[in-house]
Amino acid sequence: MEKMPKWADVVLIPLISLILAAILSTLVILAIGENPVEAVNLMVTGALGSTYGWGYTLYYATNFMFTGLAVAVAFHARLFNIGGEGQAMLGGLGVAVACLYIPWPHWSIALLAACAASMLFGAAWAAIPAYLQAKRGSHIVITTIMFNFIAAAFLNYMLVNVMRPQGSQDPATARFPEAVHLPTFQSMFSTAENAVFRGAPANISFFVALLACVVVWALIWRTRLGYEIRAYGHSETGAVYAGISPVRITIIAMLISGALAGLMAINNVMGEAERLVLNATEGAGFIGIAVALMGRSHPFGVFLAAILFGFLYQGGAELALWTSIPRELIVVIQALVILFTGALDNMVRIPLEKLFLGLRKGAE
Amino acid sequence: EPALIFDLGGKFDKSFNEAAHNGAQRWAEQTGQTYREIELQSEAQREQALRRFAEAGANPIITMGFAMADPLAAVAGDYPNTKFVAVDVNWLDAPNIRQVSFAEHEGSYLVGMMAAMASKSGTVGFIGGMDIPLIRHFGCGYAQGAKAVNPDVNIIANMTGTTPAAWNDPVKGSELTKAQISQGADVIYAAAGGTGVGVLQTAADEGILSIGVDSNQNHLHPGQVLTSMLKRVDVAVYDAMKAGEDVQTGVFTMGLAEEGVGVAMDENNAELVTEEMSAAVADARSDIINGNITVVSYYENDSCPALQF
Amino acid sequence: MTVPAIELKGISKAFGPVQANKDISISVAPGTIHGIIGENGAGKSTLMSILYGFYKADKGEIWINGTKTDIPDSQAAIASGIGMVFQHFKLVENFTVLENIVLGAEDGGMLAPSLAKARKELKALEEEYELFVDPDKRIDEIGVGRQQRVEILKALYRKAEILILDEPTGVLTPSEADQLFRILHRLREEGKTIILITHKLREIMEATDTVSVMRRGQMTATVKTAETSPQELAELMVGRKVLLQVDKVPAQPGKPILEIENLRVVDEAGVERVKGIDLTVRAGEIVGIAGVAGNGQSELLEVLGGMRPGQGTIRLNGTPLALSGHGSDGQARRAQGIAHVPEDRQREGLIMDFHAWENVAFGYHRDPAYKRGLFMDNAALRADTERKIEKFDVRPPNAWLTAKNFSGGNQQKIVVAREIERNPDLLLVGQPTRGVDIGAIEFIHKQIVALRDQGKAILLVSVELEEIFSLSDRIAVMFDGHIMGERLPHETDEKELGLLMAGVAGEAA
Amino acid sequence: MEFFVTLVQVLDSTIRLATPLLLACLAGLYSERAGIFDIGLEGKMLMSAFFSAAVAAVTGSVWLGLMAGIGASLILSALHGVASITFRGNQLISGVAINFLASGLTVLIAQSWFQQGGRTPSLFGGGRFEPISFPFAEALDAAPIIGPVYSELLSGHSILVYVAFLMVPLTWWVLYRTRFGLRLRAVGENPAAVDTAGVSVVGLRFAAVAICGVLCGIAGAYLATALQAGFVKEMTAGRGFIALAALIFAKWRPWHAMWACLLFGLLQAIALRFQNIDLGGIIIPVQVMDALPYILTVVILAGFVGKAIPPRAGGEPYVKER
Ligand SMILES: Nc1ncnc2c1ncn2[C@@H]1O[C@H](COP(=O)(O)OP(=O)(O)OP(=O)(O)O)[C@@H](O)[C@H]1O
Ligand SMILES: Nc1ncnc2c1ncn2[C@@H]1O[C@H](COP(=O)(O)OP(=O)(O)OP(=O)(O)O)[C@@H](O)[C@H]1O
Ligand SMILES: [Mg+2]
Ligand SMILES: [Mg+2]
Repeated sequence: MEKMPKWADVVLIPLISLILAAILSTLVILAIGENPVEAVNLMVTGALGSTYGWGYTLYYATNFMFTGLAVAVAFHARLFNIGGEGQAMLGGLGVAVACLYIPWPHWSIALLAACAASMLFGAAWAAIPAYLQAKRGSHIVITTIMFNFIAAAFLNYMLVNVMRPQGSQDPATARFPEAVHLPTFQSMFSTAENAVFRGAPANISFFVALLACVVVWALIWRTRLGYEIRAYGHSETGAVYAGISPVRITIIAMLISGALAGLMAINNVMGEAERLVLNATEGAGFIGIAVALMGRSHPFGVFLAAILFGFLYQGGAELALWTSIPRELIVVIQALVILFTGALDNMVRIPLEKLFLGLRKGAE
Repeated sequence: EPALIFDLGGKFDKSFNEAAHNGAQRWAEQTGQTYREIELQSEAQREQALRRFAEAGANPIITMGFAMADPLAAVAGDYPNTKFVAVDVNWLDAPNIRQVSFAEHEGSYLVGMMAAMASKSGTVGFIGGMDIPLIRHFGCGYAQGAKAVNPDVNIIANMTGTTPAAWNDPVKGSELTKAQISQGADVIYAAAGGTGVGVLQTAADEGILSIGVDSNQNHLHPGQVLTSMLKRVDVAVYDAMKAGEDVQTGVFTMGLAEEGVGVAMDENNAELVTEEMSAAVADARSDIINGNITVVSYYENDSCPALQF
Repeated sequence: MTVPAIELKGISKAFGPVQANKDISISVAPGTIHGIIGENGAGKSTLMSILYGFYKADKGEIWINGTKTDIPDSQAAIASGIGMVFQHFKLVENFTVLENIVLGAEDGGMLAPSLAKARKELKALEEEYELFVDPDKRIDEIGVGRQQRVEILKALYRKAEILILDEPTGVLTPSEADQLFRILHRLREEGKTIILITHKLREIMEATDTVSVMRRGQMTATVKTAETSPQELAELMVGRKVLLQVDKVPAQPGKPILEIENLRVVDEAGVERVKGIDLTVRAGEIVGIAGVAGNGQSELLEVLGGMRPGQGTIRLNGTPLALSGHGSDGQARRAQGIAHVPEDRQREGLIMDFHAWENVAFGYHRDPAYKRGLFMDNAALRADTERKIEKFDVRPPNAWLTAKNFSGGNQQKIVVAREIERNPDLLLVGQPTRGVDIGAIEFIHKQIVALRDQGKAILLVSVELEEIFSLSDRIAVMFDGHIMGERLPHETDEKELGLLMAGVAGEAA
Repeated sequence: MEFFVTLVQVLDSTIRLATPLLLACLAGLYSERAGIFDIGLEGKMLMSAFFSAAVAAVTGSVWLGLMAGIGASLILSALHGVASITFRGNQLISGVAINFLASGLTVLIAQSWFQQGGRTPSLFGGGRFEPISFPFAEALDAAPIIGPVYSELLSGHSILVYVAFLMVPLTWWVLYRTRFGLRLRAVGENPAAVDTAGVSVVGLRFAAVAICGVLCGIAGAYLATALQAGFVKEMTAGRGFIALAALIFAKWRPWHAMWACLLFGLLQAIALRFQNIDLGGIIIPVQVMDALPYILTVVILAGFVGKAIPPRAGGEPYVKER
């Protein structure tokens, strides 16, 4: 007998947690002497009130979908991949290499190549922590954190000493050639008389992210590998009994995770910046953790949570544009969302379970 | 109404962005008018902020930092009636952009001279923030200046780090300072944003001289900051705001001649600067302006004649 | 009449939707040994844990020596003179015996004086009750039998007047168990009150003064031991007449299926668990391995089942099997024709959060029958599950229920169904009826015997001697990684096996 | 001789850099020994760094600042405790949330309090911890070997440095010689054993988490009021994570923790001191030196500590009833 209906678990609990986070965020806004109603208003119209706003919201959401999926896949194998940030940085390097050094005839082929390169680089960056966890038992949380730092130094070296065009003062690669520029929503959806998504960075990568959601869903819930990943995640001894190699699953799950994190680079590097700059990931790897937690590691949940965080980012940007609220407010709101949907989950769950149990007893 | 876009470091970085903030504040106070501003938090916002301000009718729109060049190039054409001012950019080709760049190496050259003259040990230090070409550019000018005064001078140059955290790690700045002091440095030039706060603090604590950057930082530790390499971003911003929609576009280099860079002399460092120093600096300044001295820019071929990074 | 040492009135306790104890009342006279029996999951441990303050009752009162006592935590229970030896020991593995004993009963903030005092008292207690353990050994260095002594010493050190023992003999050899009962009798003579939980009817009959029977969270009867019989107790436990013996025809062993030669197993910690054993299992026979838990039986099964590497030779149908590296994992074993009902269904045999139908594929998920293109053929899998559920009478017959929502017996039926229906050449069975009620035991035993009768080889590991006797056609006894001897069930008895289990070698096997 | 002077200076720098790591590492040690994993060390340090600097700046008293820092860190500890002990939430997630919270709140509060862009005003005078000079430090300075070691390496640090290093034997003593220590270690290994022995698991774990908060508080205050003269945003710069790595490296033992932190401090000191090392033609770029502590952490985790076995009940909430 389940303690409570599935819909309550999947919908009600995250919703209540979100409301609690929202209430606290309101208090924070009040405490710094701003008007929460106005702030929310600005955020909503700014992020969702126009195709332009949506263009930004979806752009951020695309990043978070990739990193969220990355964390989620690892979660299914009970691995906590904090290294999404570093893996995404390396993914960016992969995209840059693919786009700069090969003259692609058309963006579509370039996109495929960039996808492959970014996934390869991201996966490679996850491979060492994965191997160490699987073979030597080195705690993956620590090694992936270390690899984030190492990735930053490595990228810095590459940009400052290797890939920076001669004479440029910017620690960034050259612009990618025109041929590999990805179609943006603006170019995809605008008509002659009606320009939509004008100037917004959302691009075709969004659909790659959607595809990734579907693929990850199929992988996790429909394939034998996904079955093994989930089985291992639920019980290591069980996996050993079933002949599922913990070493193999640990490494494969982390490679997939790293590849997904790396894939984010097609959005921010290839789709938006069209060159590789330092710190291109801007913490999206960490947001991925929150997104995966909120989405309960389910691709659809990740999709929704990514949109939520995209909204927070774009709404937050609008706040910064038109008010004097510091940008760190958004960090606080994120923290509250993670806290309530993740760590304090039981605070909502336990009373709810009691409630449902009571209701059922009453009905009997 | 003008608008001001700060770079990722934030408007209170105690140097570059803060100078812009000061210039804008000065304009606002003097004219009683207001301006819009935003502190960027992500790369994608660069273009976003430009467009949003342009569409809201802000004019001119002033941007800070070389990283705005790319987005400016993409956006400026869409808003031909809006004037843009790009600080630290000089290579764009657009009719409605005023590009202002500074000859930081020239200013650094002068403070380098002062450092070498003030140094008793014959060793001077340079502490940069994140290891990027711009900071090497500062260090390179500094080294040339020091060498000009004392060809045997020993120059120790360190960078704080390789990630953006390097701009905000005063603890590391402090340790680097101590390390340089123990290697003999008795004058240290900090071009490291928030990290520089730690450098100046430790230099003061340890009783050696430091040199500030961008804004006039002499007042932070009166009597212990030898001087500051001024980069008059505040002036650039102030002037642009003052000119308003009629701001002149084109490429402007603000070097010593234009008073765009210079050394800070005020009551806080009056006792530290000898007459000999002032004279030498003044001579060098005019020599640079009239071309008798050429300070090599690090950008020219990504290397420095006086310093190995 | 004397005041009862313990009186429980109307105790109820629910774990979420599970009602573990329902309105239970019981009274225990001082200076007696009171037995509690009941099927697995009947709620015995829960009830005693409530008395010990480990769980809090939803309803009900506890009276100790005639006073109503509130026991919100174990601290209070200890203060009331109650000590408990849990079914699963509560010891800190990497602490010494001495540290475990003083933990929570220290005097003062400094450790040294407490330890010194405990060392002295321990010596006295050891001598008084013949409970010898080395106080400076770490728990993970001593055997389970010793660990239990530590638990008893812990209670005595805390001056327990009421001692609860939850299934204490599961981990003991018969002679160790006899010694335990001698100690319990001594304690009773000193006026201490003892509650003994067990499901072994023999122990109840030998050791207790009164006995209470629990079924499905309720107390069904309390009787004087002298006035009842095992048969009656069994009926009270299950609620119907039960057969205590399995019906089976004599085995007709055929050719050797499994041949083990000089098998050695070293565990992760570098300890040799199996020390060179030889064993043969033939077609159409059940070989039972008896032994006290922790003597290498588990490791033996795990090597055969592909869960850990070993050294030596294993042949299946004459073909040598890899013992490490490629071809030695669980998948390979299944392909080689070995099925495996593992000892711990919750940690190994099932994924508790998977649906029943997902669990039916567990270990066989790479079977081409469950594959369609790139994906798993979930429809085929579910159809297969429905079939197995029906054939093995899994209740409730719902393939969508997650494993954790089935009762223990039905969980075990899912595992057994999955493994037996594979029609393997060799079936490995570990503790097939641990935590399973008598009804399900009967059913599972029948299935195992039926497989034997189809001419398959079966290797059974069980710590329940009764089960070994009723199923096996041949019995091997393991002690300390060795096979001490092989016996035929009708030519031996519990006593002889008990000696072998304790490491006392009989005449050559 | 010059080598010796350099060595003393590098070691001196090592001590300063190791101090915040050591405090945070010991903080983590208490928490994790009690079975509560804590990746929120970083956030707690940051919170304390801010509040200690803010209060020191406002009151001019560094001691009040220290108290405030410890208080702020304790509040985050309490949050971690409520999430992971009371509500048995995921300890890693709680830690992640706390890091985000601290990173956002410090700047937010600093900005609305001081309007200096997420910075506190600079501290001076009584608002800072001053270095303590040992007796005769000046006089002995000239003596060979002993002189520099005594007067530069040992003397002349702020009181918090000495506190940090004294915490090592103290922690050892508490852990292995007191009743509290026995129980603390037990609750991280097998909380059920502690529970059935009549000791409150929740109480013990909260106590451990609180000690962790106090030590993180001191660590943060050290950064902002002893090493530095004020708070700037993100000034902990990942030290909480390095401390965590040191803790694993030390296999959760106090003396080893000290050596691990000193090693990391040394690595950082070397990286600061020697950038762009020229090894006979091959120049090791500064980025490598910069990343060296992290690379070495991984190497150490991979090769030398072998399997670092954490406290057995670590990371798992104590759940009696499913
Ligand atoms: N939107 C969601 N957010 C979070 N978790 C979800 C969501 N939808 C499903 N889940 C969880 O994911 C698991 C599998 O869900 P999914 O719908 O993929 O499979 P199913 O319902 O078991 O089978 P099928 O897909 O064949 O209907 C379930 O345990 C469910 O709790
Ligand atoms: N901590 C717990 N949380 C949830 N359910 C529990 C818990 N402990 C026991 N139960 C459930 O309560 C019921 C009674 O369990 P209990 O352990 O008291 O049985 P028992 O009679 O001791 O059985 P056994 O012979 O297996 O020891 C079972 O259904 C069990 O699954
Ligand atoms: Mg479904
Ligand atoms: Mg029990």
